Amino acid sequence: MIIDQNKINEAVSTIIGYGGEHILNCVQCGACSAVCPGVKAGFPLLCRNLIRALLNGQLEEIIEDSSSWGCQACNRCTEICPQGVRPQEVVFAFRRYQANQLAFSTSSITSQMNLFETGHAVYTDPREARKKVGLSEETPTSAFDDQAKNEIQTLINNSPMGELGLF
Amino acid sequence: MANKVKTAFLLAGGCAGCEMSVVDLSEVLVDVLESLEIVFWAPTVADVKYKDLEDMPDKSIDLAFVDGMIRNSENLHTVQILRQKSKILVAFGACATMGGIAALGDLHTKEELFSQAYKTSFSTDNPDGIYPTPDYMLDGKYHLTIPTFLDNCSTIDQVVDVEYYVGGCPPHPSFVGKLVGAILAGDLPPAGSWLTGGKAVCDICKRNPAITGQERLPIGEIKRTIDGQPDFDKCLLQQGYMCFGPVTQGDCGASCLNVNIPCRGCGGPIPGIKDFGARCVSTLASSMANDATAAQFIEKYNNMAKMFYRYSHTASNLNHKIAENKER
Amino acid sequence: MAKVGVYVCHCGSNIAGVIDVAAVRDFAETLPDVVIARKDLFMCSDSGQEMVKQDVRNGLVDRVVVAACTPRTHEPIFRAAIEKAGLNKYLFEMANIRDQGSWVHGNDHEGATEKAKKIVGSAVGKARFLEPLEDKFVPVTDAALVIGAGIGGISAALELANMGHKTYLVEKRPSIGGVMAQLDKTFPTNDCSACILTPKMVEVYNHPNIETLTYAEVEDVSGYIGNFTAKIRQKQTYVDWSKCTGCGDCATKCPSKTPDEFNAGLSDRRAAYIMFPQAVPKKAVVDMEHCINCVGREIGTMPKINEKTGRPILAPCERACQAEAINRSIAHNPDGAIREIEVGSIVIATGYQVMDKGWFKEMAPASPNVITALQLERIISATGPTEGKLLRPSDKEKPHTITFVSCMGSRDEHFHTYCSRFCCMYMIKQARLIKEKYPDMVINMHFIDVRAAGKGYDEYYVGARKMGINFFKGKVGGLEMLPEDKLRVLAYDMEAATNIEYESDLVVLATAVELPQDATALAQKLGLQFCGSHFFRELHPKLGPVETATEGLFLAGCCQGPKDIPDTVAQAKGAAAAAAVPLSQGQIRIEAIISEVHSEKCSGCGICIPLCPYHAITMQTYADRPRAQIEMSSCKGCGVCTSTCPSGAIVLHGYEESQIFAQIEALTA
Amino acid sequence: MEKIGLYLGCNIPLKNPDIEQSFRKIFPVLGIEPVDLQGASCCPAWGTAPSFDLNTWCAISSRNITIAEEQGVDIMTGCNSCFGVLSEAKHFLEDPERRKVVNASLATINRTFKGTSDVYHVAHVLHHMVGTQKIRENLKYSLEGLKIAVQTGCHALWPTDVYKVNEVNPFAPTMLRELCEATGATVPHYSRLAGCCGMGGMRSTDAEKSLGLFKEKIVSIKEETDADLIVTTCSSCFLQFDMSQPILKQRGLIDFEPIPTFYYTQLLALAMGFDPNQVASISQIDRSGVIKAIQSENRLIKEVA
Amino acid sequence: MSYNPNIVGFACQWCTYAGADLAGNLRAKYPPSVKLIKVPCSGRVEPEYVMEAFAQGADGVLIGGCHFGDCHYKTGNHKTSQRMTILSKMLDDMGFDTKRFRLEWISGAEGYRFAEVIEEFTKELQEMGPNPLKGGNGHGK
Ligand SMILES: Cc1cc2nc3c(=O)[nH]c(=O)nc-3n(C[C@H](O)[C@H](O)[C@H](O)COP(=O)(O)OP(=O)(O)OC[C@H]3O[C@@H](n4cnc5c(N)ncnc54)[C@H](O)[C@@H]3O)c2cc1C
Ligand SMILES: Cc1cc2nc3c(=O)[nH]c(=O)nc-3n(C[C@H](O)[C@H](O)[C@H](O)COP(=O)(O)OP(=O)(O)OC[C@H]3O[C@@H](n4cnc5c(N)ncnc54)[C@H](O)[C@@H]3O)c2cc1C
Ligand code: SF4
Ligand code: SF4
Ligand code: SF4
Ligand code: SF4
Ligand code: SF4
Ligand code: SF4
Ligand code: SF4
Ligand code: SF4
Repeated sequence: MIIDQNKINEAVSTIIGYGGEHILNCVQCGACSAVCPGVKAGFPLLCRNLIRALLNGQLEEIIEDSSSWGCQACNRCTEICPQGVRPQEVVFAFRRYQANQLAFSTSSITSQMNLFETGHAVYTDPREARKKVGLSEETPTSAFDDQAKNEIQTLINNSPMGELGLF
Repeated sequence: MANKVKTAFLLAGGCAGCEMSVVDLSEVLVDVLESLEIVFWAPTVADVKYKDLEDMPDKSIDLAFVDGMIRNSENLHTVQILRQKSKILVAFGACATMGGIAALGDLHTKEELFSQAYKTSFSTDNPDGIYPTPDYMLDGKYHLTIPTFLDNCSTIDQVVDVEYYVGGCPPHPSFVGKLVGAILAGDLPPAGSWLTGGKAVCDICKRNPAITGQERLPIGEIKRTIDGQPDFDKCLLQQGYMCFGPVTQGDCGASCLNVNIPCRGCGGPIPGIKDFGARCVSTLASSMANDATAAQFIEKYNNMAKMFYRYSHTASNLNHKIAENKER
Repeated sequence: MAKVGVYVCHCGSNIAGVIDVAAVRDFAETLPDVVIARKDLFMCSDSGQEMVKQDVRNGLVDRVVVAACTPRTHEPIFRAAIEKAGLNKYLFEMANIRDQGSWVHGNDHEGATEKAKKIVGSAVGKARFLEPLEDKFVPVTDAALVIGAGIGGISAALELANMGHKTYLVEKRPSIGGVMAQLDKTFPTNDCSACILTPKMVEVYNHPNIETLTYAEVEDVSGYIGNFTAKIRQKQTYVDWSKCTGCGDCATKCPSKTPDEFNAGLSDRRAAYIMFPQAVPKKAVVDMEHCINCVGREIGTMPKINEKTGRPILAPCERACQAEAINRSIAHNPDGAIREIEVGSIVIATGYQVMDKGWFKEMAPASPNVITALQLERIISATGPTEGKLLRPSDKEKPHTITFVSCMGSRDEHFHTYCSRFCCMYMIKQARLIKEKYPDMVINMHFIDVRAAGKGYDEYYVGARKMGINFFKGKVGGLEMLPEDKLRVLAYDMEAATNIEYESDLVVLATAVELPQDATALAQKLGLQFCGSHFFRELHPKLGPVETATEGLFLAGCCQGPKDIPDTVAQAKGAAAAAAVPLSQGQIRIEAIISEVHSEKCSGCGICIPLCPYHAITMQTYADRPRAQIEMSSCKGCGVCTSTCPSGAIVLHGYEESQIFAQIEALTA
Repeated sequence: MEKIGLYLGCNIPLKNPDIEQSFRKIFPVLGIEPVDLQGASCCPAWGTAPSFDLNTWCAISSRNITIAEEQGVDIMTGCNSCFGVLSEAKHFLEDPERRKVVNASLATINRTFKGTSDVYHVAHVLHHMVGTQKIRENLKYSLEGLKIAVQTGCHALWPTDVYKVNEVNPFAPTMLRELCEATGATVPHYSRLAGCCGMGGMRSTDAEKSLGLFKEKIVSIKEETDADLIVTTCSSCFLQFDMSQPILKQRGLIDFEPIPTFYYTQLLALAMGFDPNQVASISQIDRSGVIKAIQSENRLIKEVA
Repeated sequence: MSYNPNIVGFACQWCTYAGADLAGNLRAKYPPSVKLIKVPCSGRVEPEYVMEAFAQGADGVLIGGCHFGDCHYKTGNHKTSQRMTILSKMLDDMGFDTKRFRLEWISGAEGYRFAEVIEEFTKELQEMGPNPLKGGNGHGK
């Protein structure tokens, strides 16, 4: 690996730009990785390792790695980190970078579409099940509320997400 | 008594409160009246013309009191004449010595003051926006004048020499008696002195922690009097109310503190202190616990100049220069 | 009227190469009160100084201004010169036209010359208003107070006493010794803590120059360097120490139990107790907070009489004491007694505490088998609750796997951001001691990094690796409680970039070093400050490591910051040497550049009192009125009070208002 | 009766309306009136807007919160993810700069986020506002003798600095244990109590890894507690426990029968005597045995019945 | 307008004054605008001095002290900061351009920084032009 300060700077500023504000606080103690369920499950680039790679300027080299999508956003890392890095925010910043470079699995497009169309990330027609348990068939949520759906679509259309061309 | 002290009172650009204070002497005044001969008291008591004063022989008045500041051409003129006619001239009260409340007008331009007074104030009805005209020819033959509003205020000693200064808004009446006594006894303090006990309000304030045996601590939180009733027994400054007692001559008997109101500095600075506002800044700011308190102070009291120079704006050399410069 | 002499220096070409020295001299001549203006190639040379001295001796000048380099280096030289010539040394002022003139304006000869004139004008302006001043001297009390009797306080006290100074050693606990007395063996040499400490404790206690006051606390300190008065509260022991033989019988009989601080809460002690077997002094105390007043024996009441035997019914402690040192009929004052001592300097050596495991929520604090390193120290100590056998708390069984966790509460923004400095080393020590005794025990040590910076320390650490102790780089993230009081360690291996999980029988936490709660109260009494890490602040981290901002107060040991025994002892001896300086001088010089209150001008507002960083200002009564007064030996001459006094009652000699206004006037002329 | 905005999320109203029904049944009895947040959308889930753009996330979350603000009520979520996402968004919006930007986008749909409604979890409402005493008083059946393993779930625990309500020790949570104990059941400790179940982003990204993690957890429960049932207050955890145990079993990765799993309010509704067809009817694992055992004659508590 | 501004500086003897000396040792160049008055501590500077300097026509006033935490007298510079913040606000309310007034923490090791500060301040004052209050005695007597 060749260390190139320009690449490091770019990686750091990219992450900070996407919300991983405190990445430079990291002293690489590894506490976050010791408690991270993602690391335990076998995702190689989360918490401390991800930060290490980024601080080495490997932003592009790791763009295809799916680890960040295995993050549970459980924030064990945030709670434990002795330096206030908030590693989860770094992981999500990297994820956002990936997403904005369209480097994410196609399977996750479905939930984006669902969100846009129904306001729900997961959508299955609930009417029958609801009736069975004695509830009104239609939920009081956006799924059955055109005004609400409109609002969600307005918000998404006018956001950087809308520019990704998914919808 | 053979030698009566020939005394004059002149109200310059003030509110006449100082003269009310003289009247407040009541019985005491009656006592000294024996030894006083009042040769001039205008415009509050006698209706006189400029000529009346101009015609008096030079140095014929033993003791002249001027209250009020120099605000217009008439103030300037009469004070200058009175100076010629008097042996001893006393700047009497906050306005005469330091500019007083009205001098805060110098923080604004003349135009701002006029517009507020003659156009925009709530009670004004002046649709044509007419300002007073100092010089007017009526019917082409009557030349009417009123005094001209000067560019900025002055204290008495900024326009003529002054022998003695008395602070207060209004001053404590006892000074009149004391001065007359001193003249009669030929025991006058050196010219240029303030007539004062020379100690701060704190010295006579019953709340002074040094007197009540408490420890003075840095001020932690800044309060304004609208933030609730201050504790009656404790030092106001200590409670966070910006009391100017430490910086102000205490010849007033701590009157304000006695009614739970913080000292605002009408007595003027303790002799030897050059600039009231600057010293206030030093004393109050240094007494605050930290920068956060200072920031809170600035936030709560929005105009520092009007706050610290409530009575002494004109006496501040820098202020006075700024005011002059502004109209230039 | 002042007669000012101005002397402008060429400084070879240093000044003259840029500034027109002759023009500056000519200008100086035109200034008010200037009677002579001369120039010379090197003013600080003998001949230059001689020129000034001659003018002074001849009565030509009585104020001297030298326009040359910076007063920070040369003012003392010229002051000494005029003093030799018979002029008060404070009638001197320097104009800095080299360091702040020619050297920085080399490219602007004219500008530099004009600026030099202004600076000379400013110096002359000030000189005209200079007044003669006298340095003062005050005698000192030849005695020292050492607060805290851990290894730091003990070392400092011995040093002072051996130099011949009377020394009071005050310790709040019943015995001296501090944390070191709780330790088993000590790195880097592994000598037994008790074996090296106990002789020192005895030496201190028996030293003819040392008076040891244990179970005592400093109540108040007043005064200043050379002349402090300390009020010491001798806490109530409820035992007559002149009679107590230290047999410990009372403790054996006393039924009331409470966690034993000396064993870090791992065992119980009694309400009547001796702190530890090697305690010095070896005396019992009754801890009234935990005494249950057996058989209704309240302190200060007469005993009930046994109807059958006709004898008084005594509490077990009294009954046990053959020496009759415990007598509960006496009405002891629960506040103890106050004693006043006079000393010239004070060494503070009040040490530290370690954090409790309860702070670390992720570390299964509820498990009995999670302990602090200090607790482990007691477990492996021969005088500890298990008599030195390594048994885990839950079941008193020997553990098979032990885990050491570093940096608990240190290097962590939730608690303390600093490194506690000696935990890496003591963990390695503990691991080594255990490994030596139980070679087949599995020892896993987890570090962010090993900090072993000291003489012989890294070798000690590397040696531990060679012994087969496992080291992992990476901070432990948490512990999970397993059945049978085992623990699952959630750790990380940095080198392998992978997480680690394993089961452990005993987990040792290296919890952070911090000041005990009562340090804040002590700081207030003494006027000590805290540094950002909340240890006592030294005067300067490098050049004044044992001094404090208050003259006469010195720091030693962990109260100033985490440090191991070698560093504590080194610092303690340094502090003792520094504390001895005023004592051996017999008197201290008070520089004349200090503030003074003109009480006739003071209004007694008290505004100045809280401002002084040295508490030098107090209220006194003059003719019935409160008026401020500055204690000259405490004032350092900062002028904060002077600049604030609303009555203009305070002057700072050497920086008086008239002098500064004259400077402003000259600079804006 | 105290009103609280019932924030449903996605899984509960669409996949497990029986959980929704259990809320609607129990809360009024316990003195809390859940009001609907009409038009509320997805929180939005971690894998959606939060993974693309921070401000869009905050905008969608705060839109949901404004619905509660308009009604002057606080928010109660049944799903941990919703609780986490909404709480974090609210935390981000404490930054005045961000609030300005987000309110600018909300302005396009005529909304303003004010920050006046707090976000709570169903468990918080039950533990802090209702209290275990009141729960005990309203039981019809006592669950004495039943052994429950509890699963609090990640997003109700960390990060403690953004949540309105926290466990005394988030690494050793006790709220759900105490809620379960209120029904009379016993709730033994197990070592992986605070461990992650593996649902969420991990499951959609790599189901095998997720199952591996889940297996550790379920084995710890089985071996260390041998529980009769598992109770959770997270709808995502519920899905993982209910859906993945049968998979593990089928693949021979565990050798015990899947342990029936309930959302806490389902269990409580059952103990309070509500109709299982309404409050606990949708699951992969067959729960009928346990349900019958819970609502059996001999468990009837006299005073209430 | 190009002119040579006159800056009256008050410098604490431990930090800024030493920093200015160091600038000399380093031969750092800066314009000869500033003339320092040495004070023991920036806490010795009275607001009066600042106002007096301006009233007398100084184009700029600089107060230099130690960085927070470095004060030789522990807290003197905190008092300076409190006073001068409020003074600055007051000057502003008086209608005086407070850009002419600077409070800087410059340590004894910051020789180059001292030079930079003077360079920058001088430039700024050059752009602002001379103190408009220069000359005149302040009243019409
Ligand atoms: C687990 C552990 C193992 C260690 N092992 C080693 C080792 O092997 N080698 C090594 O070099 N270092 C070791 N250390 C470090 C060692 O303990 C310290 O360096 C040393 O104890 C510091 O001594 P001290 O005198 O500064 O403080 P302390 O030992 O804390 O002594 C301070 C004394 O002051 C007293 N005191 C406190 N406040 C007051 C008050 N207000 N009035 C009167 N008295 C007061 C206390 O009661 C105490 O007796 C270890 C530390 C720990 C925690
Ligand atoms: C690159 C570097 C950076 C550093 N930075 C820092 C830092 O930022 N902070 C810090 O705290 N420390 C720092 N240090 C450490 C610091 O230099 C030392 O702690 C300090 O200099 C030690 O001082 P000393 O008096 O013991 O030894 P020295 O500075 O070595 O002084 C010993 C003197 O004795 C003289 N001498 C030697 N032998 C004889 C003899 N036989 N007869 C007569 N005279 C003799 C030598 O000529 C020398 O003048 C740094 C060190 C280095 C190398
Ligand atoms: S938030 Fe993500 S990165 Fe952090 S511990 Fe949880 S799974 Fe790991
Ligand atoms: S816990 Fe914090 S400091 Fe340590 S490696 Fe993780 S992010 Fe870095
Ligand atoms: S500050 Fe005001 S209230 Fe306090 S003692 Fe002085 S005059 Fe009285
Ligand atoms: S029994 Fe008496 S002599 Fe023995 S230790 Fe106790 S008090 Fe001292
Ligand atoms: S009375 Fe004596 S024996 Fe009883 S608890 Fe108290 S100290 Fe112990
Ligand atoms: S000494 Fe070692 S264990 Fe202690 S805080 Fe420092 S690095 Fe951590
Ligand atoms: S501030 Fe001045 S007037 Fe007030 S007590 Fe102190 S010395 Fe006296
Ligand atoms: S000059 Fe400074 S040290 Fe001396 S009394 Fe005043 S504030 Fe205290």
